[in-house]
Amino acid sequence: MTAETLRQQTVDRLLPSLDPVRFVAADGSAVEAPEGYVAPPDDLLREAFARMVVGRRFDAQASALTRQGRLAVYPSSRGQEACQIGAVLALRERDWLFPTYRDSVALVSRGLDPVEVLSLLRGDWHCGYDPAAVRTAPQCTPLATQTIHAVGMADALRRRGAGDVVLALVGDGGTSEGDFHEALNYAAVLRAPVVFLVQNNGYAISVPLARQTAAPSLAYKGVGYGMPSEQVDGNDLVAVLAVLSRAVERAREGRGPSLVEAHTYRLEAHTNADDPSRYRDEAEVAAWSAADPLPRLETYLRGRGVLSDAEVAACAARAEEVAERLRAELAVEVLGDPLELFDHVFATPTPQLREQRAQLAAELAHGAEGAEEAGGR
Amino acid sequence: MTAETLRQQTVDRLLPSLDPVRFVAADGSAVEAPEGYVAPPDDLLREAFARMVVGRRFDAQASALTRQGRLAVYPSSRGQEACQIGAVLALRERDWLFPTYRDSVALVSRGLDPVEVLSLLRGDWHCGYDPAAVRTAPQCTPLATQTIHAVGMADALRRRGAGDVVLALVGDGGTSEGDFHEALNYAAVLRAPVVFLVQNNGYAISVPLARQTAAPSLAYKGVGYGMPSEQVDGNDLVAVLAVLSRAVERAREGRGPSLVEAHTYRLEAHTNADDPSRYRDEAEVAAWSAADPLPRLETYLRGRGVLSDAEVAACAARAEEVAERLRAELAVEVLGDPLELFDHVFATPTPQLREQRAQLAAELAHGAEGAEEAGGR
Amino acid sequence: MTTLTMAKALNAALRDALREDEGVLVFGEDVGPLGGVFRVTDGLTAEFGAERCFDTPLAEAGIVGLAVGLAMGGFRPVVEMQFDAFAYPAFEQIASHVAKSRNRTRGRLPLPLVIRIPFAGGIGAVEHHCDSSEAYYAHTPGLKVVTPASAADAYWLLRDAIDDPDPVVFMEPKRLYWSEEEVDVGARAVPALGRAVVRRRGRDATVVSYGPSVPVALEAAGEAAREGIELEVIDLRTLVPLDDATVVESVRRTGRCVVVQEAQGFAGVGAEIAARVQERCFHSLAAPVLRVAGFDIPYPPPFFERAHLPGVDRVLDAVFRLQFDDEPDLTHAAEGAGR
Amino acid sequence: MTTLTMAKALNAALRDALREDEGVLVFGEDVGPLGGVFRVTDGLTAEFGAERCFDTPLAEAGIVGLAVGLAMGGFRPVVEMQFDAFAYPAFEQIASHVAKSRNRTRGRLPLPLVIRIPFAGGIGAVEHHCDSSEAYYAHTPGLKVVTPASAADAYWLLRDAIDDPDPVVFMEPKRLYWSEEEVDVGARAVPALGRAVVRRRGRDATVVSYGPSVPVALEAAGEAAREGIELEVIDLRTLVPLDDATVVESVRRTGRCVVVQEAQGFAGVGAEIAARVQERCFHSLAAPVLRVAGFDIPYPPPFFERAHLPGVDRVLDAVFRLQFDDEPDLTHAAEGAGR
Ligand SMILES: Cc1ncc(C[n+]2csc(CCOP(=O)(O)OP(=O)(O)O)c2C)c(N)n1
Ligand SMILES: Cc1ncc(C[n+]2csc(CCOP(=O)(O)OP(=O)(O)O)c2C)c(N)n1
Ligand SMILES: [Mg+2]
Ligand SMILES: [Mg+2]
Repeated sequence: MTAETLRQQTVDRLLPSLDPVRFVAADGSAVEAPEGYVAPPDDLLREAFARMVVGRRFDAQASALTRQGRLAVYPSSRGQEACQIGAVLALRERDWLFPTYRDSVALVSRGLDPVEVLSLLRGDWHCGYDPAAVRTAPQCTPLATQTIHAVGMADALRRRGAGDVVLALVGDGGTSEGDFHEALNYAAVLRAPVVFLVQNNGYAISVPLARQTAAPSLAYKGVGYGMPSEQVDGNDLVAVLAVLSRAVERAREGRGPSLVEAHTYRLEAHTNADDPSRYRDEAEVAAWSAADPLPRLETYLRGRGVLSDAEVAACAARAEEVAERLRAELAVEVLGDPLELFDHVFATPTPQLREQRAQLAAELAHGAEGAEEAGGR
Repeated sequence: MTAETLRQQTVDRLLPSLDPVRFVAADGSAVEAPEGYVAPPDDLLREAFARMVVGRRFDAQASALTRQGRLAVYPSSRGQEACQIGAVLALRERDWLFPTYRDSVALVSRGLDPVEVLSLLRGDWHCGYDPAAVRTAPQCTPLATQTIHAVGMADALRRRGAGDVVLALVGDGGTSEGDFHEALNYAAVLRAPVVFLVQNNGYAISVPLARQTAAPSLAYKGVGYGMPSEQVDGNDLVAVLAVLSRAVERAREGRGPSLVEAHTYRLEAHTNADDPSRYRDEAEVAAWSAADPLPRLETYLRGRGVLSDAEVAACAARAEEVAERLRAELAVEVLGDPLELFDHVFATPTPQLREQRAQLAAELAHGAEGAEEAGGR
Repeated sequence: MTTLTMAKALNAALRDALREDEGVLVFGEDVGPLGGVFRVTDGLTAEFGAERCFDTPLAEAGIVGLAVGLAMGGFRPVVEMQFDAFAYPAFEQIASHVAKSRNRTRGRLPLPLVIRIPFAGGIGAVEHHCDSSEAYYAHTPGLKVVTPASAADAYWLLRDAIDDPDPVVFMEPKRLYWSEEEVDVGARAVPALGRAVVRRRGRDATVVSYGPSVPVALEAAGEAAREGIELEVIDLRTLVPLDDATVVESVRRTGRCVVVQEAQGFAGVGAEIAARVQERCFHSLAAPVLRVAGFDIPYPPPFFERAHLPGVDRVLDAVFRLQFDDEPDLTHAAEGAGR
Repeated sequence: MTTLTMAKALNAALRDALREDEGVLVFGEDVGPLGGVFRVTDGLTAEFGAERCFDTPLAEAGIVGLAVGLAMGGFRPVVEMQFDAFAYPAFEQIASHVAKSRNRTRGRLPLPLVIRIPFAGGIGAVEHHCDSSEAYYAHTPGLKVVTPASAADAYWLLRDAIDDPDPVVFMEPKRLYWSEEEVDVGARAVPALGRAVVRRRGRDATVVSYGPSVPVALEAAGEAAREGIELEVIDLRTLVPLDDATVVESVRRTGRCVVVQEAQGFAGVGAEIAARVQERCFHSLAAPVLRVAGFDIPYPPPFFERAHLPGVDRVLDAVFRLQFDDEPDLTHAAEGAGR
């Protein structure tokens, strides 16, 4: 083999396929997937379906709770469940997930307590869960910053040698940030066991992908880091799971990081505060609704005869339970103690913080006396 | 043509050739260049040779001046003259150049006053020339930050519609910075008339390219932005000029930005303060010395019979003149006025700066009285 | 005269600047068809086209760096950072280039550009959306730093900032976006940039405030008046260049001073004011200059905003500690004794 | 006891920390085989291997972000930013993540890591290599900020910083790298982090300084003594948490105070000290707290460093303005009068 062919092969290995990997068409029928990908077992797909049903119900409930003022804000991921649940199912319990603000459904699907997941958006604390306990980083708001943390964690896991991996989630908009670039480069140079999943949902708030990149697709960014890349139909759970599982296993075996772009769509507004009519039309939403990942997987599984009416009904019932518990739990007022604000700035409060704490304590005491509201107006 | 082939062609167009473009071998013999590149005319090549001779002499003189304490620091570009002079010759006078600290030879070759070029490194001011007058941005120290400025300037030039373009220089290390990523992306999305030239000299201070990237070559980064990329033998002036001229014309015609990676080597230390024996061995330097761009171009031009002994001697004489004038001019003490420090912070000094200026004036007056040195120790 | 919210006044300022000067360009994240997340750029793309008001890729160093290049090329960029903490990715561009270009080129390459930053809290937003980041910029030589506290000032300060020959970091107090006021956009008065304004006259003590803290200071002055203490309230409007003279004149007259800022106090702008006032008015002072500020903690989650934000009560507490009774304040008396 | 330069003392601290704790990792630009541009990491890769001390790709947000991830994963990263201004690309990572992680997770995800930053000027370097950036960090809640002024302190403060459960920004005054001192690396005394130290006792006035300004303050004290004025010189060593008690005790005793910093003065750490001192020692003060600082200008080119840097004369000027004669200082008397 000449040096020329060897290099060409390297490049070919790094480039994504021209078309996104797909196992299931929009109508739920099976299509022939490209070579080299293994369809996940039916049991796992049924489990995925169950979590998608719950995830969607959770998402709808959370959106509803914003209207009742129970959540400060909620970024819906309706339409992106195949990505989020595919990501979670590709991981083992000991693996780490680095999510964004839009990935609450992934977290709930990972088994995190829904109320703890919603702390950030409810406003009682910035992160409601214990990241180390659930191997899930805090949901990240500053875009793409978490992708580098994911590399650092992956390097930490590599050093410990237990074969654990990291999966980092990021949006299409987030890929434009310098941190995304630095993360991919660090991952490749360090051969860190990390998989980057870009949920390309077509928009960064109002900005469409065409203003975000001129690349043939975001997956083409991988080659610039010497990182294998793939694109996948992000509304096809089967494909997402197949592609991510392969990438995760590659990382686990010490064969390095990879980049996966999932083509998907958020069916709702950016958050409840957003007005999407200003930047996209209903026809586009309708077209993507027809590619909804949830009925697609249902049709596919029913078509294969591995999902029954009863199972579907059970999923729906389970989802209702989750929603109901969420409603009930978020109806309870949180009685936080403002003095806790001083407890976690440092391991031990500084003399300055102790003074300020005393000042607030006095203000609160005074406010309580006067039955007034303490602090700012 | 199917959608598939169309997309494949797009990708093919964006990817660099597997091997760097080369017109002249290391021994000065002509090699067959890939299709689509036009060899520059002999006159231009003779001019390039002349500037390379002067550039190298300037560089040696500047290095010598650091040893005499006349320059605070000097980052040599010996060995990179083909890149720097190729870049300059690919531009018209009205085009803009965005250089780094290492590109003094490019600036001198562009016709900037050598003493003004050296202000930064001499220490009398941060930038000694008038950027707008010479269409050359200040030499940039914070790595890769200038690449975005270059895009902004390119967009400004596009808006004015006079067909002017921008060329931005950056090092291999600089490509790892987030700003480089953001610059390339902005350029591609805005279709800005800008060419990025990476002078890959193998090291970022002590850090070799292998710690900087795992990509097949830095040129492969272009495809991730939808930007055509090329690699070129950076020690072959003919090739550098051919490749850059094509890229510059593409930009000038409104066909968008491109990325060029030039493979080269700095034969000297990072700066006079650096100790390269800590990170590279003499054999490597010797190997690259054999690929020196200057004798290579000389042999090539002589071989083609377009460069005579007399011309070579004339170049050398001209170079000596330049060196001598530089020595003489830098031997003159600069009598800067410290009070100027307050003049350019804002268009009009603030009340606070006026007070501080008065304070310093008093200190200086007092110091002059006491015949002491004013200010800090 | 029209009644406008601060957001609409800013919108009008951008619109008028775009109309009057072909060189003005507005860009950032979501400033185009969406009109910005606070609608400050509403309708600008429709009126002026996507060449004059446009969405960029999502990268703040890129936005500011692009502005630097465009300003070098003769344009007047006015860029939006979507929220305070999301300007941090651009910090190197701001500190190392925007602030320094005029100076490093001996005045030859000035960068007249405006960086608009919605800042501070009080709107129930989550972390990273509520930082008071003004001190980072005010501490950086070469940047002007402006922050309006009213709709009329918002209009005129932004016009001044766009016309200014120097780069201006224009900090917009988010929670005042919806506060309304009569705005006269017709005739330009004396430039507002660089001049503090006395919002309320009083003889007993001076309250120095800016941006989101001005309404708090005014409300506190109202309450204090009911207790017989007449506070003079200064709205700085511009942090750099600071209008020392107005502050000094007032404190020399009142002999007492409280500085109010929403930002965490440590090494903030309020520290600068306090340090300057005691340097320049020492012999007029009957009591130490006191500071009222946010606590030195990361901005709290929405549930606890009220506890963190310096409110009327905290301002009044400080005012009442200004030793009107001529008794020394013993708050810190115990300190340092035992060492 | 060995005589070490500050650079070598820092090197020894890193070496000893790497030896004692397997979790300590050192990384950054050129810290590997080269040993760092100031040779602070000299020999570490050779002794501990490239897994423990390694070069990263050239990207500062990446360096700090990697440290965040590694700290989350249980390691203790000690990273180097090559120069002050080259830490700015990492500003978002530092302000939005390093500073906030413990707090946002209610103490569950602390980030014990150290960011070493060679800072300030005085070594004839070109622009962007001489910034005094400590105030940016000190103003950011959640960061500890430390700066040694002697080789012995450099050793022990760095050991303390690495052992600290919180993130520490460790600012190394470049121009003291080559200053030598006897260092006892044997026995750990009381922790140095968080404690100021009185470098010279005096009864007439207190000079508060830190980092590169400490030797200047000490020299000024020597000169003042010749004129019969006994200055007490405090080296803060730690800017956050600040050792208020030591400063307050001293100023209450001396009744006069000058704060010296190399950084541009506006809204810097010196402003904080001055504001605090007058808040807490008002009734002990015979004169205003004066500040001696760099000017509010971008760091000048090497030719003009001396004019910018606060030197002994500027400190003495301030000291002599402390109204020992009991006459008010009229420097600012004219101001504010004419408005
Ligand atoms: C550094 C930074 N800049 C700006 C923002 C404000 N912002 C929040 S979400 C968003 C769009 C993100 O788009 P994308 O990455 O595609 O993710 P999506 O919301 O579509 O899931 C923006 C601009 C931010 N959170 N962080
Ligand atoms: C943002 C930033 N980080 C670090 C540095 C310090 N530094 C100066 S040159 C250099 C290496 C640059 O390597 P490269 O980009 O390959 O350019 P070369 O010096 O080889 O021309 C480094 C790390 C800097 N100038 N700017
Ligand atoms: Mg998106
Ligand atoms: Mg290099």
